[in-house]
Amino acid sequence: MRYLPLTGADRNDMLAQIGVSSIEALYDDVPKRARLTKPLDLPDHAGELEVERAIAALAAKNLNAGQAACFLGGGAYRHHVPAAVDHLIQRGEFLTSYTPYQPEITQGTLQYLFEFQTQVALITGMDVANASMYDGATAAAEAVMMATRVTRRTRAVVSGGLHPHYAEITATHARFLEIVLDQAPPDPEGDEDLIARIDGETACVIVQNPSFFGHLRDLRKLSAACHDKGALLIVAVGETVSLGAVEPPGAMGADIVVAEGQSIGNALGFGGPYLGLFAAREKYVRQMPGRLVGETLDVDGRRGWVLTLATREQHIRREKATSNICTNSGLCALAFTIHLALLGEEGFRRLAALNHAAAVQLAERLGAIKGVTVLNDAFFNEFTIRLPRPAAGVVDRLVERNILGGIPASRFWPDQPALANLLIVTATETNTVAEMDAFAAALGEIL
Amino acid sequence: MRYLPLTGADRNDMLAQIGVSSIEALYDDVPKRARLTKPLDLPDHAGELEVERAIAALAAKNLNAGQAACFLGGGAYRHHVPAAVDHLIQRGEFLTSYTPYQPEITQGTLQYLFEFQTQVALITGMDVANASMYDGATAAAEAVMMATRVTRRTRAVVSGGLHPHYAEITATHARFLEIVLDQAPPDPEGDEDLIARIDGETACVIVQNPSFFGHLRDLRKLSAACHDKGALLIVAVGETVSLGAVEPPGAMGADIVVAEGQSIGNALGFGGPYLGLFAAREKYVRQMPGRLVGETLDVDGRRGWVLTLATREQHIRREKATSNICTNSGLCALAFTIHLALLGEEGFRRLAALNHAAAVQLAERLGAIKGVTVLNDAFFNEFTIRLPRPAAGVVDRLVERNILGGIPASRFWPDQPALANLLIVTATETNTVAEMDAFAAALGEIL
Amino acid sequence: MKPDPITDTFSGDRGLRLEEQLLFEQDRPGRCGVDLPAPPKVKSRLGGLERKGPIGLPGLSEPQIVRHYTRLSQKNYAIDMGLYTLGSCTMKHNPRLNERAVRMPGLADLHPLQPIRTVQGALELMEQVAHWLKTLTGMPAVALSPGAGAHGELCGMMAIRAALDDRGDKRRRVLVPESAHGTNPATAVACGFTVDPIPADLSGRVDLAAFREKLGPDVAAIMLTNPNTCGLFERDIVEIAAALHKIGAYFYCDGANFNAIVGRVRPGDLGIDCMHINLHKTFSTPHGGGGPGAGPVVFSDKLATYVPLPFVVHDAEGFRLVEQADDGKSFGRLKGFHGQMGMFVRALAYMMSHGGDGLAQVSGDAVLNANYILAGLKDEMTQAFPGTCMHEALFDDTFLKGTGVTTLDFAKAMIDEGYHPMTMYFPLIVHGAMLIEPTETESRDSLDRFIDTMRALARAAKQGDKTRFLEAPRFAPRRRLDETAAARNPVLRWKPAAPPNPAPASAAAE
Amino acid sequence: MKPDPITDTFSGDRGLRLEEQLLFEQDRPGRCGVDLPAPPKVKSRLGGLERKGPIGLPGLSEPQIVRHYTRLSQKNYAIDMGLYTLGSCTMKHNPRLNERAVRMPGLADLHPLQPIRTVQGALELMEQVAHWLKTLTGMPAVALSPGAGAHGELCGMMAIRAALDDRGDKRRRVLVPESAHGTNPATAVACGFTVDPIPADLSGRVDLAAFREKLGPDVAAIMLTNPNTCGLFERDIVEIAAALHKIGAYFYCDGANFNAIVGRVRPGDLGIDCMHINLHKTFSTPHGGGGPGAGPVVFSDKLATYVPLPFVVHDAEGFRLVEQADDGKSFGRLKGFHGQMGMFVRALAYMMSHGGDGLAQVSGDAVLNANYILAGLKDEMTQAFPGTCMHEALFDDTFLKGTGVTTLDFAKAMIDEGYHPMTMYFPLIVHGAMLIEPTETESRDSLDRFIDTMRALARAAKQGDKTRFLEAPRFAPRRRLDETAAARNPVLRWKPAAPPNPAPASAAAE
Ligand SMILES: Cc1ncc(COP(=O)(O)O)c(C=O)c1O
Ligand SMILES: Cc1ncc(COP(=O)(O)O)c(C=O)c1O
Repeated sequence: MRYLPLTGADRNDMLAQIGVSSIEALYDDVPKRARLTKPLDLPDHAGELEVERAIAALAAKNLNAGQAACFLGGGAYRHHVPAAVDHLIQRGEFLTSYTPYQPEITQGTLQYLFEFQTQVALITGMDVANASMYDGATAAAEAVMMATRVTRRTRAVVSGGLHPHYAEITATHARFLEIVLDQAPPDPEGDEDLIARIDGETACVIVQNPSFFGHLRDLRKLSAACHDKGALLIVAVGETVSLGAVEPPGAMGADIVVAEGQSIGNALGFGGPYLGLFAAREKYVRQMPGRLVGETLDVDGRRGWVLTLATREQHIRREKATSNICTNSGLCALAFTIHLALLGEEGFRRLAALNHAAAVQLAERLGAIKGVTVLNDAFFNEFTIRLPRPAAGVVDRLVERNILGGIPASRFWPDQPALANLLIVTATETNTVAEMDAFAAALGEIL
Repeated sequence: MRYLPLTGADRNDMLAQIGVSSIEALYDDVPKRARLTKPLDLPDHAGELEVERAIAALAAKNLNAGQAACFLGGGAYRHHVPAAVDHLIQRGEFLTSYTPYQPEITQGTLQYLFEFQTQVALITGMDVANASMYDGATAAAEAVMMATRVTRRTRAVVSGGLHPHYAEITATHARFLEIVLDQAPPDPEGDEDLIARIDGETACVIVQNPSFFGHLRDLRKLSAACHDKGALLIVAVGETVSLGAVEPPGAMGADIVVAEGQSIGNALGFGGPYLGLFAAREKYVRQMPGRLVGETLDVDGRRGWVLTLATREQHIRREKATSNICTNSGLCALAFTIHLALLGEEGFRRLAALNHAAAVQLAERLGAIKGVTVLNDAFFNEFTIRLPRPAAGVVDRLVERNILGGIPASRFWPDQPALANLLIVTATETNTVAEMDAFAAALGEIL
Repeated sequence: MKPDPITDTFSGDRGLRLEEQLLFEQDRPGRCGVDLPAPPKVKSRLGGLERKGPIGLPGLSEPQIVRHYTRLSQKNYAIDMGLYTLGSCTMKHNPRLNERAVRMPGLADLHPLQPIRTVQGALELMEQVAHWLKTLTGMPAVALSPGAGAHGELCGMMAIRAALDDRGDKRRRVLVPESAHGTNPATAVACGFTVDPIPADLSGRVDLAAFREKLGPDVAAIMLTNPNTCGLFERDIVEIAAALHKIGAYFYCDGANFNAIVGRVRPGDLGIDCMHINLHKTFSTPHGGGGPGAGPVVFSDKLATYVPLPFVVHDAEGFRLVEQADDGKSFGRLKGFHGQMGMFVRALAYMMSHGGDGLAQVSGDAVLNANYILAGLKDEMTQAFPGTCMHEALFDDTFLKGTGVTTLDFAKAMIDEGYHPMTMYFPLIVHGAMLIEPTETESRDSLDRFIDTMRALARAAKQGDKTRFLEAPRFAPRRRLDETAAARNPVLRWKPAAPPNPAPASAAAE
Repeated sequence: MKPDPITDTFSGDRGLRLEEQLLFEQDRPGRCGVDLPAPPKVKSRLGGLERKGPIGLPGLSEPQIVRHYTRLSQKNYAIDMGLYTLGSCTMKHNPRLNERAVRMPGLADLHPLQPIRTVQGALELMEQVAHWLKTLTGMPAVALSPGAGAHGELCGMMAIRAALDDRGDKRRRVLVPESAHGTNPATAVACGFTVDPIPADLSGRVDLAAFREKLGPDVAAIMLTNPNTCGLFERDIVEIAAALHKIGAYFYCDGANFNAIVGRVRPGDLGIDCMHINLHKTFSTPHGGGGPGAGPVVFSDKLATYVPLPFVVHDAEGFRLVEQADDGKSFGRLKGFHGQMGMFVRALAYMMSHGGDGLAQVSGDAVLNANYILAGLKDEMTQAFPGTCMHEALFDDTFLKGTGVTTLDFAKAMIDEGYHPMTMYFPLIVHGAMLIEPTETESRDSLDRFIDTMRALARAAKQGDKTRFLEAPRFAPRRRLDETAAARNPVLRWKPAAPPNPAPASAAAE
């Protein structure tokens, strides 16, 4: 029992000092028949070597992205994360501390969260940002709920370009809160008209940029239309690296921006843990969910940071809280902020430029294949192609050639034949030209 | 240039403050014709991703021990190292500090070295130990040199069971210091008689236990014979884990013990960096090479640690130093001491027992193969077998079956036909019974 | 002011205690902590949406970044440093094996949308985690995807709503003890319920009579923490469950404190309908300065059909992810992709390490340690409720009465003594509450030192040594911070200072 | 004594500054930080040599171990924390990429005695490192195996001995500047040479006239550090080499300071015969609290035939390790296996990262930073030698004359200010020497803060603020330690205290 410091002798001594005869006696309040009398049918304890082997055996049953040429996106992106990031987040002082309730001995966490908030505000072009949500998807749902609180309206327009997970989670929450969603159909061509759906009852419009299908759009008209009708514009960003190249939502009139922060600093990790970015206009700060760190002074007049505006939160406001969130994505936010600090202005822009260039190179190659159409005019590092046959089967064939060749739209809309031939592909700075050539060649052969 | 914090603007400002026109001007003392005027023919700088890929490509050209069944020893052993070890040694406060010259701000290093010294003394059964040498092999040479200083004699008897690298390095030093070595021939049967070689001129006898061929021997008679003639007994230990099961050299009369510490806490790493353990009787402490940490008090009366007895060392004594060693194996010693701290009395003994049991199981299997003879009566986790044909070819055939099947003696003695059929094999706690069965089966088929 | 040679330094740093500016204050344009190749020249396809103007991110090199975060880390307290008594949060040791496991490329470098047959090992791992959790709780179903405890609460309460909706039942009242964690009422409301508080009895548990009085046809559920937030086992839990079920209501159990009973009691045997499990508490995944966590929820048969998407199933062809429900009963999706995979890996490594045979020792030692603290302190401090406790010891501030020292002051003095304070002023039903949870990974020596220190502090407070408390913390990287000012005039991000008026050239030359 | 509420705590800890006992003082028999399976029952083959009696290793659990070393680490200063001015040691940033690279299983989990065809990548990597080092130094041969700088010195001087022996030359006198590092004379003697010191001239370099006077037929070699330990380039190095070669002697160059010139000057163009390179200085491999390092040695053609075993060769069949020399010219083996592979990997990652184009910037910035410090301090402190410097700035203690403050006191005051002091009292030829090496990985802001602090300290010393120095360090984990007592009565290991006389039962009951 390598994690247990008490020995048998310790236990006996301690029981004697407590004045009970056994550990079992401390469970006297548990109804007798609910106490387990024999061990559960589970494996016995195991040493590190054995556990490591068992988990490595599971890992070996997967094809990891590094062993293949990976062109997957769809809300999770494979970027190179500098070694310093993982090194630093593993420092015990970060890894094994918790929410900075005692600011005097958690200035480290508080300062990086303050820096994180600033970075998120800067890249999204917004006034303020919180200290993270679970992921981009849950942040989207929280944003819609926040918009209903701000506007005191209950209808929300949901773009057909919003990541289906984001839309589904929003729908889950909406159902129980009696928020009515006007969900636009999937928008593979990137030409949906959301303005027509806005009316005086609309609390908000939520739209993704680049969209789930990779389309980049100028949102200025949409935001004007929203504001015209007293609605908020929520912009979701699935690929945060895009903000190094693309006009930020804040500059196009967004009122709330949510984003998936995974693609900066965090591994793919089969989908989690990730981190939700959440930014808004200053005037809405008291309706924001999640933690906020603010600057202040200590009694000696030295600058420091504290958790602030806690009256929005569940531990103070309970049933009147802006959200029930408590534990968030602190460590993922740390990875994010370190990676972005390493990148800085220049690196972030260059990283984005590399991604865009890779995607353009890939689009050229794939678009040149007979029978393949690229649906996007404007895109960042992800775009949608139409194949002459169902994409799912094509993807399976590509796996045989060690290519993870994109996401079939049918994975999300299995019942929509119109989308069956669509494949969503991504290229990042981690994809070499050789990989792109191999992908194009393989796709050409398979089709 | 991610590691360089100066910008062009910084450089210009700084040059102005220094009062020189360019960085080149600071190199005025360099003879003109020795200044490089064009870049060297080397690759340009590269980002992390590119460097990582290049090194990963090299790594991929190797068969690593974890991808095969590994039965190699010969002075480097594959053990499971708990994850906490590597986590802790990577803490920047350990990794990026240096020799604790300023004790007030290096108490961390000093305390773990003091604990390390104590652990080494305990497991070897000796009075005192130093804070590490480069490796077991160089420690062996230092021990022989120390014995000549202690005894003021210049002859040393070298066992044929001593690791050939240890013996060769000793010979290298001996040559230049006019130490005469009486090198016994290789001792695969473990029955050499060293006592006959000792006389009144003998400074020391150096012997390894278990020997390079795996033989365990009771050294008590040998030590008595040494002491009788005023010589020192130096015992080298190639596999430190053996000390958890085997009577320590200190209990058998050793005067100096050197050991390779790699097998506790440190990776195989293709041979380095490793760490030499060096322990001796208290009375010889002032002739010991290497750093020593001692206990003391600070001006407030609080316990602390400092480097001590530095008058033995090159930075104080210069040409009269006991050794020229400066940088040692601090971080490897940290890995060692953490692993041994995790093991503790119980774990260290059990680890040794597991190793011995594995080797016994393997010896049974291999010894049962027709034409194979196990040469050892007593061994720890390594033993020598005689094959009916040259071992080198057999080992090559085993590689094809993904088995790293031992070390042919011919690797060390290519010119000695008598040793050509000998194979030295090791089993540790990392070898499964399935691996051993596969090894035995493959060997049976190949022979 | 001239620096005092005894207390001050010129640099403002003090030995190993180093100050650190904000990243933004260390900016140098053009400096960069990465080297990226120049992008190949391509025709932009950004559709004219190129980002204009500077973003404002600071430029630093890698050495500065490593130093920045190293220094920041040194301003934190952590489990790795010492006893972190924060009750209800289960600050137990986080094994490093877990961190190694989660970083295996076969798990870390896996895209969530890879073809299913390329991720069979990942799905099998999720299935194994599910199996452990179901077996340990004695519940037939589990939803792995919730992102933390509060998210698990949503998951459970939504399943209850879905079940009610499914039977056309409009009841909405949820009973929540006053001692509950804030997430409980917040969750209930977020699921469209209303909250009806129930008081505690003198023993710190649900007041059974008051509870019974609250029962009625409009009661949808109870949200009850067990062991509860006072660190006590709800003795009447079986009766409570039965009474609820009798009226067609559900029992949501907040399982944040499952660590006190794991391996010894299966919540399923107590009559609950669903319960979240904080993998970052009971199963040792790191708290990471506030997260991430994971909050899987186990369900009874009654609720199992409503579990959220996705879930893993296993058939002849291998493992599969169900991402769309056929029967339409699932209440839908709650989290992107498939949940906190990284936490599943860590929790599995932990569960396998302790094994079915060892987890009872884990909970037993946690309870033993808490009772040892209780026994060691109860005569100097004031125990909130009589008797032994489960995994945490709860005190009120009666012992500080008249001393001029508050629970807050006491906590800050603990900081000076090298401890992370306990949870303060929670649960709300206890005056000046101090909730101390040592966990099972604390040694007896550590507990003894803690008890001695706490007793000394308590005595000092009673003896009028107020300075020690009111001035505390004196030795932390910062002394008490002005939270009121922070909230009154929120500064939530760094902003560049207005550029100072450049001094006229002539003045500068003087 | 009653603890003072302002300066003391009950626990002895102070906020985040935590005391930590020895491992041995935390022992509990039977406790263990690993779980190992029970060994299978086999018949012992230990030949009756089973270890008897307890070893005496303490039993701790993993949580305690993690906490122990975390706390210990927090008592250290490190590059990751701040400016580490230790001259001659080149405390530059250690990139984390290097640490990642060296841990790749294809490199870390490789046994040194695997069949050669299973380690082709490892040998190729060694070959690449050799290529970089030869190209950067302009030398035709390299021995990779030495374990550190001093070991490299042995390697070089042994090659010189071997060359002399080969030609039957019995000359043994080695010229070593008085400013040399202690390893130089120690090495010479360890190779059977005698040491003849040569003085420095007023500029801090080899006194050329004195040098010429020392020349003679018995001179075997010079051991000269360049740039030298005063941080200066030996202007006359080409003449010195020529003079040596003329009399048949060799030029050993101590390359510890190669970081000042890498990418700008090739030592091979200066006429040297061999030189060691500290990979842990110039090429950023971590210093690890004292090691490990690596000290490859480059050789001129004259010495190339004598290089130690083993070395890598490349032919049609791939890479090979030569472990036995055919011609018998090699002076033999110096290190177990094939050298410090882990350092080769790190150094290669570093060299590739900077590239042939970037290393000149590395050395240039190192020299620039040192000169910036020199320029910033030379009016408040006293520069040891006139002119600009290379990678380190050297001061003597003239500026402290009459202040009652010594170099040691000054260094200890720097600790309080948050800095790791410079190298003190070395080189020996400078009174109260202070050798400051900032390295190129220090930012200008950091240098500015350092300069300000040093100036303030120097002024304080001159103004008679002695307390600040004599009492220093005041804020470190320990104040000044009694080194004399430590050496007089060495306690080099922990020993169990004699068991205290158990109090009679009756007394205990009182
Ligand atoms: C009793 C209780 N319930 C619920 C929660 C919420 O869990 P989480 O923070 O994981 O969302 C907590 C967390 O502290 C808790 O203590
Ligand atoms: C000038 C000089 N030479 C030689 C050495 C010895 O190098 P190492 O410590 O790597 O053995 C040093 C180390 O500090 C040095 O500064």
